[in-house]
Amino acid sequence: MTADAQIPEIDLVALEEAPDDAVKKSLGIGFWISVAWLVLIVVISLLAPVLPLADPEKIGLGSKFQSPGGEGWFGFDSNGRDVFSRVIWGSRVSLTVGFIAVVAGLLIGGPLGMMAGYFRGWVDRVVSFAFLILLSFPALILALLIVNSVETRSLRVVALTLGVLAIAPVGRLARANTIVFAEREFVQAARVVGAKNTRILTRELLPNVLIPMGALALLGVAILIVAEGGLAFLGLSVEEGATWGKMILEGSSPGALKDGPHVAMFPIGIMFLTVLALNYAGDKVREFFDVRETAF
Amino acid sequence: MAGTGHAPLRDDPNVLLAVRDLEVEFPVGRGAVVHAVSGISFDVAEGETLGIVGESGCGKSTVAKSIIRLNEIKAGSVDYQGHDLAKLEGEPLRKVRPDLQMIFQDPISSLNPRRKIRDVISEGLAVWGDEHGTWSQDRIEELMLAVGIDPKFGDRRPHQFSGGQCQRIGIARALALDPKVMICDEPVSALDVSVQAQVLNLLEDMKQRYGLTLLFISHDLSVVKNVSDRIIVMYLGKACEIGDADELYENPRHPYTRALLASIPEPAPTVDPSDGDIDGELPSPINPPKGCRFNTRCQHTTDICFTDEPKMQRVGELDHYFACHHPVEISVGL
Amino acid sequence: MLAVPNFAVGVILLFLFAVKLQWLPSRYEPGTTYSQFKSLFLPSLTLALPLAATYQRLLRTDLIGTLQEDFVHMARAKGMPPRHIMTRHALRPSMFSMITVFGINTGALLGGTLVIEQIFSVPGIGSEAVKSIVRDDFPTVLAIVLIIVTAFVVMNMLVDLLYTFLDPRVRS
Amino acid sequence: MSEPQLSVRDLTVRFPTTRGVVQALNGVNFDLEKGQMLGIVGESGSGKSVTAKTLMNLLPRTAEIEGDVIFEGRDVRKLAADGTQHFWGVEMTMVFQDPMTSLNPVKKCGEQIAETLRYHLGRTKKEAIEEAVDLLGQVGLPEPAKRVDQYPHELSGGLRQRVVIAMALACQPSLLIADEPTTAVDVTVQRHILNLLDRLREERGMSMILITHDLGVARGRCDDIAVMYAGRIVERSATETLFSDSRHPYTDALLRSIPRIDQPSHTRLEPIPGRPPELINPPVRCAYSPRCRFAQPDCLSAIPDVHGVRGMHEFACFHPANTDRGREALAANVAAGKTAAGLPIAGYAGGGG
Repeated sequence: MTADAQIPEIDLVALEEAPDDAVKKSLGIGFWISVAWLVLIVVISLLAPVLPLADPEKIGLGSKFQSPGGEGWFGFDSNGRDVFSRVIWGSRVSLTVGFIAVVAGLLIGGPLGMMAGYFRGWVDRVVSFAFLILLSFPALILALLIVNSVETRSLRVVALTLGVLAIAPVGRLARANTIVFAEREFVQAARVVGAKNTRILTRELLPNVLIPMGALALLGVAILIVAEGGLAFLGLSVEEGATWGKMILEGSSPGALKDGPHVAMFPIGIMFLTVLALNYAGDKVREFFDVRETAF
Repeated sequence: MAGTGHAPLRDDPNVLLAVRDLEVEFPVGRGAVVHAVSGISFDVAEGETLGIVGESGCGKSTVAKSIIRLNEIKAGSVDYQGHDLAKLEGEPLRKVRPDLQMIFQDPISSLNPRRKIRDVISEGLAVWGDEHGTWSQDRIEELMLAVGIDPKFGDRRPHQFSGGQCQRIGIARALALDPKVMICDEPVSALDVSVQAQVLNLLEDMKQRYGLTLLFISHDLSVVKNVSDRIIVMYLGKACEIGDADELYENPRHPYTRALLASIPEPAPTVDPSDGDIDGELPSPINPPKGCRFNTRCQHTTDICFTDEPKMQRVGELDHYFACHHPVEISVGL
Repeated sequence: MLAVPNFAVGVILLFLFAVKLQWLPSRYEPGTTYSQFKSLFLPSLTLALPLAATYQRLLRTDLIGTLQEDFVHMARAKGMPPRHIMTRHALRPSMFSMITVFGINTGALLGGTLVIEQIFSVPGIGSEAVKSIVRDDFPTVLAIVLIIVTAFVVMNMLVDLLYTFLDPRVRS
Repeated sequence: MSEPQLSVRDLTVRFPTTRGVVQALNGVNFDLEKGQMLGIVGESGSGKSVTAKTLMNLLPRTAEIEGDVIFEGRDVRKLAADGTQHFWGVEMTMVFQDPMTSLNPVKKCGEQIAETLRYHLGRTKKEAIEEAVDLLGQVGLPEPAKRVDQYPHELSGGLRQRVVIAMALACQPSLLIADEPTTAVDVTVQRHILNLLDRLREERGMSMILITHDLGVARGRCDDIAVMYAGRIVERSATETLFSDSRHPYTDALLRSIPRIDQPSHTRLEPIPGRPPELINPPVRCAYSPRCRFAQPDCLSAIPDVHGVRGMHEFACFHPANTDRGREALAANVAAGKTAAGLPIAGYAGGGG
């Protein structure tokens, strides 16, 4: 009997009925609202130079702590600067810092973590130990030490400093996910057909690890936007220009809160919505692809 | 059951793969090691199907994975066409790999969920394409047809197929490299009974069609008997009985083989149901018993079973070997 | 609650209770134990609220997982009442993530909270760290880091002890 | 004939999902006499576990249940709706598949048995532990006094399953449902567990439902066997009748497709083509018809009712195997080279009798 005669045709018919798995899950309306908000924020901050906005640094556009109204949608701060314009220009800094830091963390931590998780042995011990040291050092103090040691705190310095902080958590997650998938039989199958390690890492493992990493990246941007705020509160964020953190700091002295609470509340509100959207979208992406959560 | 010794090794030019004194250990922390496989010797002739049967923890999967070097081998040799697979490393090992392919237990986990099945099947060809000559999509279609998957579904991903279909895809992937030896590690244990026979028949067909030599691992005694020419019964890292499939099930000599055959829900007619009354638990493979490894559960033990490891001995002139100091005597056949 | 950075919580609480309602002081007031307590109340609350949300979420996630375990079905099949299953069966095996994060957070909190101390002008170890970094007082920075790392390590050791108490599998 | 102990009528269970409604059970009917052992055999997705969970009130709240379950004159679904205590676990109880996960890992074995006794029977802690020791002895656990203080991870799979059984039996139930109790253990342990269940059932006059995918397991132990396929019982009869004179083509094909230990090696198997059907929005036809060698046009347009002798040998098929109708259907299909559902059947020899 030849193998062809064995093909049960019905098998193929049954297969056509198999529904596409993708319809089974949906990301939900909340996810799309989050994405819409993020897109809005990103587009506005990108377009800030061409939008008809007041000069964010110009002093005395309005009176001190002037309330929100027709002249300035978000009111004016203690120096009479336009809060609306400053929030938008501030978003450029905050988002850029968050984004660059996460990308730096992903580019360095991701490959290191994957290699540690795939090769195990001494590679794993060295990399994991390095991550452990990075993690056990108090994060903000580390950031402060780096930031404080440079001449000027440019946007690049602050972003890369926060990027250093992102390496260890990103790397640990990459390692944990790689271990989960490296134990699956399809990796053994690839070895059996003679695939080399680089091929297994890039073709077999990377597509699987990429999705939880992407979800983490969204959460990471949120965490790092907050971290920039923390640095700002300690007076150590980017020197030039407005950031959300600096604005909240300026508006949060008891005096400012008393006379012009809007100065702090608008950036807090915008930051809150953005961080919330990033968190929510990240969670949904992770849920959607059903990846095991790892606690670290 | 300590089955050591080279008695079951055949001096036959058709022998394709010969495993000698294979030992595999896994560290489990604090200096302890699991003695997963402790000195097993057997061979497989070209075109033969060798079944390895035993309960969980007996080391049958470890043997399979050691042969294709998915495990580290502690000692022993695996001769394949002049190579000692146990000693090969790096590029020379990779070069032999296409000859020895494997089908895995879990059909879902053995396929990468993020890749199209066309890419899964062609993985080996993509790796070796240049050295084995070029390959075309026709080859993939041919393979898919051979295992009964419509080529028009090549762009789907594994989760869109059933377990049985995934196992067919796994078989197609293994066949793509024209292997000599196919190692099947519990290939049907994750499948529904109604689909199991499809895959077993497919394996038989592929064996005929592509001239394969099969190593078939399973815990299911009926399944192993159905596909195998020769069978090894393993217990706690050792072989206790090796022989021609029909002969071994007809005249089991080792008390453990008899216990297994008596324990299946519809016991083999060749054994006494009371043979299945072995008690106690499987001893720890970290501290396996001295002497015969079956001595903690055997009904026939004497002093020698606790001191000396039994050697493999042959039953007359038959293709039937066992390692026991007190084999069950059978009047017929000798 | 999770999405709110703790300095934002701090600013909002400061605005509400210190500036608007004036129930509590807006900056640290040394003096009597009572005034210290009053001035530390808001910073403590600021730190506690996001943590409470974190712990609630961790416990919830793990509980959902545990409630799908076979042994919970088994307990239901034995006819155990839901409250008993929740408190006696599901709760304990669901606490591990929460305890892990609790250890990390508490260790970090013991080492001072730079930003919150800044907002409420609390003269704590965190403010001291910031000051000494800015004035390049390296020995002080080193001492503070040592204290923080010690607190961190000690808390995590305590958490490990708690694990062995909660899960017999860790003991052997 | 007296009233059966358990009577299940037209039991239907649906699970709404985002992909559509899963028709998990579609009109399940069976009776169980007191002291009897009924085997429910089926593949994954056939509805055997859903049946057990429905009886035990373990389905998620989203499940839509219809039909009647009467146990010793009481309406079980009403008991569930009323939040009745001391029924499940006392009169009707269940053992799950995996002994590794069905014990709480952080509680001692003794405590887990004792809590049942304390809650249902009001025993003191001391009495309950003593009884637990006694129960562990009855299920053949060596050194029971020591085991009550051990945690589940300190026991092997076989011993754990005995602890689970002891736990289920603590309150002297009159019906035990065992859902694949031996699937996760080795054959030598399986034999011990099945012997144990047999012995306990006889000693206590208990009824039992044994759910398994393994026809062999059911054959050696059950008085009656019900074969499930796609949410229905397609055949039910006394055990030996089922094996010697099956009616439903699925049962027939299943028996032929399984390798047997008494066949010589390399015996060609007769596989069932295709695969089990989707349960989402199933079409109105015999669910087995696409894979069936007997399928006729009528199989594709209606769901067959139950035929045969009520309570003796029932089967849901228009063209049953080993009957004239079945032989005619098969002969017609062989002549045409394919079935009414388009399944090619050239060269098939079996099933007609």
